Amino acid sequence: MTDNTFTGMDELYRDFILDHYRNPRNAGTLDNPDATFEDLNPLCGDKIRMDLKIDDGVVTDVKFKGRGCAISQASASLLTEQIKGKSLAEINKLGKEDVLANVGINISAARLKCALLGLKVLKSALALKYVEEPDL
Amino acid sequence: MTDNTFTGMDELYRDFILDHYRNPRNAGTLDNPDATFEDLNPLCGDKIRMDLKIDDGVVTDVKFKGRGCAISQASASLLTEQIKGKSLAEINKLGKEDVLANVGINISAARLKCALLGLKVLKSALALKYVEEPDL
Amino acid sequence: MSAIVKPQTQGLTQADVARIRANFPILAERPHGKQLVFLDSAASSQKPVQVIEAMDDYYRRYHANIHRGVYHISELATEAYEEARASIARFIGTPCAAECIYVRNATEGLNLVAYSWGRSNLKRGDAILLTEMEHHSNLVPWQVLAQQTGAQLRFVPVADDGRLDLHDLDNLLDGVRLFAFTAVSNTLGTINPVRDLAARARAAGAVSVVDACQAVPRMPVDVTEWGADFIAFSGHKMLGPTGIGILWGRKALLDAMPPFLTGGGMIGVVELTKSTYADVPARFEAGTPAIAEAVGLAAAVRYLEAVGMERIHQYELSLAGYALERLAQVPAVKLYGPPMSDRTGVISMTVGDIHAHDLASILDSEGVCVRAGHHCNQPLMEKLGVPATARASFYLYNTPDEVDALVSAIEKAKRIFKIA
Amino acid sequence: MSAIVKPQTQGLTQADVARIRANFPILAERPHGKQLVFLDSAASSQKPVQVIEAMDDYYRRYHANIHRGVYHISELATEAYEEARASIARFIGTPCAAECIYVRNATEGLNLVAYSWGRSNLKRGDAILLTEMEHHSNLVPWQVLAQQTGAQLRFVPVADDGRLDLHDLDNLLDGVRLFAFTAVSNTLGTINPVRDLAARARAAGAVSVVDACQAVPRMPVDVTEWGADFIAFSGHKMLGPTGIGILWGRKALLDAMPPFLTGGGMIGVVELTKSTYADVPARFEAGTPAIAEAVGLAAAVRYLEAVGMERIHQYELSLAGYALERLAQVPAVKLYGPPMSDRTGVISMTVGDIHAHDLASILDSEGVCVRAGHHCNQPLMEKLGVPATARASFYLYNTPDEVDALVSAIEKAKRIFKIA
Ligand SMILES: Cc1ncc(COP(=O)(O)O)c(C=O)c1O
Ligand SMILES: Cc1ncc(COP(=O)(O)O)c(C=O)c1O
Repeated sequence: MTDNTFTGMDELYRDFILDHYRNPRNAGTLDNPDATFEDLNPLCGDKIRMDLKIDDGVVTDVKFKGRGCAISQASASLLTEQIKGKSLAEINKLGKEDVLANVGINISAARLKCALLGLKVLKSALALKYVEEPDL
Repeated sequence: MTDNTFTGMDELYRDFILDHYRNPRNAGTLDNPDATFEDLNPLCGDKIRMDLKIDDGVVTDVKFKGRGCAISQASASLLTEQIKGKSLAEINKLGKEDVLANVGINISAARLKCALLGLKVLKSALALKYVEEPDL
Repeated sequence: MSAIVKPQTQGLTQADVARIRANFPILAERPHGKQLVFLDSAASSQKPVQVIEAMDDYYRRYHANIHRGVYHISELATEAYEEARASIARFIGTPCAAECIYVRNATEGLNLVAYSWGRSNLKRGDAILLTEMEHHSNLVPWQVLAQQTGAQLRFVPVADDGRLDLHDLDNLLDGVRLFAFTAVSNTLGTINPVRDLAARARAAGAVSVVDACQAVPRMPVDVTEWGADFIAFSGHKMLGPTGIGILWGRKALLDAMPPFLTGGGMIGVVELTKSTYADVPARFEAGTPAIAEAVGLAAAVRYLEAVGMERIHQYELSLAGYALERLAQVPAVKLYGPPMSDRTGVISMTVGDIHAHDLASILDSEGVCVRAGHHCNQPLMEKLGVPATARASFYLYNTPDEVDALVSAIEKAKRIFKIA
Repeated sequence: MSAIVKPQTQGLTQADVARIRANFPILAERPHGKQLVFLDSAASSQKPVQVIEAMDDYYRRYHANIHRGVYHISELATEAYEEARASIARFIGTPCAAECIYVRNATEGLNLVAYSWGRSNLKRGDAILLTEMEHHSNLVPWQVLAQQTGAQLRFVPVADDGRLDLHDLDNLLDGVRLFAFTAVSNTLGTINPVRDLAARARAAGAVSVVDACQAVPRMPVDVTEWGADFIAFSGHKMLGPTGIGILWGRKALLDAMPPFLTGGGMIGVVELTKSTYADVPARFEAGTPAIAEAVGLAAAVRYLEAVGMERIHQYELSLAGYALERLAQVPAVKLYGPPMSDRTGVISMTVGDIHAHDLASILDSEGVCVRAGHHCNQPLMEKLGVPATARASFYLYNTPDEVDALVSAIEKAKRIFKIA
């Protein structure tokens, strides 16, 4: 219950975050995605859907659609840039630290949920695919 | 929330109280009572039933049956002695003070309910009769 | 900065408020090194020492289970629990303490009506009338009731100005058995005409249920004058502790209702396979109740009475009026809800394209606490066409300076988001 | 005075207990000018300063409504509320905090199972098995459920020695969907074989519900080891505040259950006429919860853990053993319940023809607090053939001297009632 994750707001909302919030990369949906998932943070209403094209174990295309705060939307946007062309094995290793590295700052517990929503949706989409096609 | 009603236990459980508890006067029931009522204090389980014969507005006989603590049973017993031969008008005027006068001592809030159970049953029996025969 | 002169506040003087603030320990906190500016009392109010200490004193001196306890501290606890009920009854204008049922919060109170009154009085084809501005707690219990009984749900629409649109009320009330509505919107601040709505429900043969969560803490409420059948409110929004609320109901209705939760303390005679039940209010209070919380809520009521509900209401209105004036002058701020004539000190807003969470985070970095989200009002947000708003709400311990702090923090958020 | 030598207590030393007693402010009270001898912990325990101060601190430093609050103190409150849940989960031996649902008290927890699991799983002809020693809170909810579903109630008998008569259990379990029983009798002190009963319920295809009100406060409880499906207990009996309790349930069962109370905080997506619900545990926690009480209960759990549940259990047993020995030597005292091998520190008695209330009153005049009445066990009292008993119960802050005070006070009562 200490305040060690608090950081200046100017540091949190840097230009590239606002840019990704206002001009999300890979925005939209894909026709016939190989994997897709949508999730909602019911407490705050943030919502993200992610569609993926996967070819030979590599993410060849990704689009996302969502609504919510700058943190949730910008991290999702950053995440889509990061994973394009990556192998599923590499994506599997992505964790909280990578998202924080993308955002470039340590954030408080309440906002962490926002930042991690995109990653959660991504992992759920892939998990669902694995379950349906275990030989993937 | 002060303690001004507390009194010594020897004073509360004097010989005549124990005597009325162990040898209740007017114990039993009446055949064809003119008024009757039974009540229970659900919190402690004390129970009293009272049967009355009423002739020309005067209580000519009374019996009670019950179970419970010495205070509730002795006050009921004392009450039956007090009301025999009394007019309904006189009985109507009986209140908390009269019961306390019978018991001969001021008692705490929790035990007051015990002491007053008999009077409550008596009044209910008469109220019921009044309601059923308003010209009484 | 705007050219608006700080208001001559109504109801409470600066000195009154200074004295009041001294009673609230939390106001000395400095989150992120900034002075705490607590503008989220509509979600839950802060507590004065008088309330904290009343509960402390209870636990330190006379805690024991109530009822059936013959010994001294149990008598004290029982007395305090029932005296608290009498205080609360007096506070809302009923002479009959037995009409006040202790519940955990308003939500439980509304569920109690839905389960106990609803399940035994509604049948397929009956209608339940609600409004489009209900808090989830005064909406979802009726949805479930409708699903389980086959009753139909109807809604009084919310007009563009944030008031109820009552044009068609007589039609809507036709065939309605129960009309549940909020006294004050927790998102828009709209004050609804409770007395009129309750009277029209009655005339239509419907029972009225008032969600008084945002009314009882901030304005004089007299259930006799309102004329409704049930009202529910929460202690934690009116200076009281968490874990306690009140369902008030007309004695005759409560007397006729079957129990909801059952168990110790609400029974008459228990046999292995059947039981009789105690009279109201005990019938609806199963198990060991929230005794310390009742004591705390009574202390809260005494505090509010000592300040005076009418004065609190006036003061809050003057703060809200000042806040609306100042915010209206900040470009990119969009305000929701009706004009001051029909509202209380709850102000919902959006600022440009800043999401409410980002706004609240930046305000927090300045020590300013506002709520961000759907405020348990998802259908209303849908209607307003926004996913979330930021909401500032005022109470007796807030000051005009805190309104200024809110405005400055919003200006900071705009700078960070590069909004003109 | 008897010739019995004061016992070498087990579990806690005299010095331990002296340190513990110093944490309980109420023990310094002097009702009627006498030192308080509190022997009613089975009804509700007293609270250490650690618990009182944890709640104080919450209200003074970080009270705010939880969830959806973006600002600092709301984050602190949310964190404390969920950390409390994790502490309580650890205390009862489950790694899964989401299996612990906050309720007001055990009574509400049992009603939750009866409403949510019961209404959706029982039908006419199904059987519910209970025992003859159940507290009204673990009896009446099942009576109502049986009435509403057409299910049948059956009872495991209580033998003369105060233990369950399990001879016929396999027959009784035939066709049973739910078996609800207490872990420890609050009147007789009997410790029931929970693990065995839960296993036999499972083998018979029944869900098991354990009323753990008298177990969790006074002995090590590990839900994994017990193997039951639901357990309910109250915070106020285990050093915690009033207004909070826990329903623990197996995740898979909870996940499949419909909501009970509905409203804010337990929803997913809400539209005007339908809603989806949040995951467990939020699904079962409608409205603003008892936040301060959760913080207080976690402090209570930390206190109990620091002392050690096994030590508390041993200590209580040694006090109870001493009390039984001394009381057995007082003529006219009649004791109820099983031998020490199967019991805990709850002792029911009658003394000659002194009614339990009179006895408790006289004990009170000596500062000795015991409970008198049916202990929410009317059918059991009927079976024992007494309208009421006096009940003394021991906890970690009691001492052998207090046992002596109890015996002396009983002797005084006998003198007043002129019993040899
Ligand atoms: C065995 C048992 N079950 C249930 C209860 C009910 O507990 P509560 O009143 O806290 O809900 C109690 C305590 O009174 C008890 O001793
Ligand atoms: C209008 C309204 N109704 C109902 C509630 C629910 O209150 P609680 O969460 O205390 O049950 C609230 C507060 O959140 C409210 O503002």
